[in-house]
Amino acid sequence: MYLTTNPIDVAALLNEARPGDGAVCVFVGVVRNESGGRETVAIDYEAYGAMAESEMARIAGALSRDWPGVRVRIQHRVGRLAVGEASVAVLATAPHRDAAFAACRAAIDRIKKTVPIWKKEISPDGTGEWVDATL
Amino acid sequence: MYLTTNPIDVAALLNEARPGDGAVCVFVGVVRNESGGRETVAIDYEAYGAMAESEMARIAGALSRDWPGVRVRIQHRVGRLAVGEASVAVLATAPHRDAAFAACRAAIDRIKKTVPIWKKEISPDGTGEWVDATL
Amino acid sequence: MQVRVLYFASFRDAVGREDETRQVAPGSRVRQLWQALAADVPHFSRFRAMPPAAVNREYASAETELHEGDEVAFLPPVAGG
Amino acid sequence: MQVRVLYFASFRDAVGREDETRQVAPGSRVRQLWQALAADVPHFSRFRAMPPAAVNREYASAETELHEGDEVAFLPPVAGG
Repeated sequence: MYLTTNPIDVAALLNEARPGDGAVCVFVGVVRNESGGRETVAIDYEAYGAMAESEMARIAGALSRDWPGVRVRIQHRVGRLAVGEASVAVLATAPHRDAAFAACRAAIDRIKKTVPIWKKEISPDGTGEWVDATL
Repeated sequence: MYLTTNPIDVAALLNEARPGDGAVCVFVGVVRNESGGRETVAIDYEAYGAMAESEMARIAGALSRDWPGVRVRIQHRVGRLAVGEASVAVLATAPHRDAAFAACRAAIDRIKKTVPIWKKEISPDGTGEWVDATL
Repeated sequence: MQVRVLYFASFRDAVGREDETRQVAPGSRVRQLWQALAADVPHFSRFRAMPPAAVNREYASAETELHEGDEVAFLPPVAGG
Repeated sequence: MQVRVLYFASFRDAVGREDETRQVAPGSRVRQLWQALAADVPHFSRFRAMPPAAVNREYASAETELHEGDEVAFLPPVAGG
């Protein structure tokens, strides 16, 4: 399971390193208090659940094949998140740091590009706006 | 304090993000079970303590100046570490992920190059060998 | 034949529902389903290009042929992470 | 005048101690201290070049002038991380 409605437990992810792994790179995306100059108090994340799961599995699998010895774990949260909460965590383990950094970076870049998840930024007055909703 | 003899608490480091930070990149170095084909059961890390502290402070400070909005935290453990234990953790927080990844990567690269820390790899028979001790 | 159409995020808000079952001609392609929706939904009629589409939870091209019972979704620009 | 010399890791093993106080001529530079050590310690005598040095916990060049009470260290290749 890549999607979760519960807070992401990054520490639990960190326990995944294996004895041959010398390098762990973790990326955590966190809800910010502003976006494009507009104050934000929360973000609603919504996913096309089944497809998001398979897209994240595809991304993790492709990276493990591209970099020998690399394993990638992804967790993406959905629902309403307050400022400071983690929306996504990517963990890449590898024998050495080059591969760990590269796989972690590639994973988050691909997640943002292809995984069907959307976010609505909530303003202090309670109104919300979908990000990039205008084509 | 950048050096510690206690296990590194990566989860505690992760709580350092501020409300404007949207991106956290963490690198963790972990003791591997082999090095250059030789089996390793532990590593003794030794530091020139006072100088290692000031070098790590210099690295963290320089990166925060180079990338606006970036903060870098570093913890490096010393003493005997078993396979799977974290020897170093670098955390870079930033408004966006480009800076977080770049600062985290630069920090660990600089740490490995300039911080006066040495490691002795311990074999299963209990003997140890300093890494890169031959000039 | 029938396909199930899902709407997410801003598309769901525009259509006013999460999903619907639609009748399409046998042999229809994704593009033809989009054109039918664009004719019905004012918000969609303003789109110059078809948005990304998924058939049975995988990205699909405009030329992908639809089959009875397919789950089809047209996707607003994704914004995960 | 006197300076304090620290040894770490493989250098400490080679010298057999963690530190020592050494007498150097006033105006001595880091390079001269290294040459004196290399004359005393067989392990050091085999080095073709002076290893990286630190004076008072900062990297220093071979030409750095030493002062009474300075803390000097010659550093084996670092291997942190």
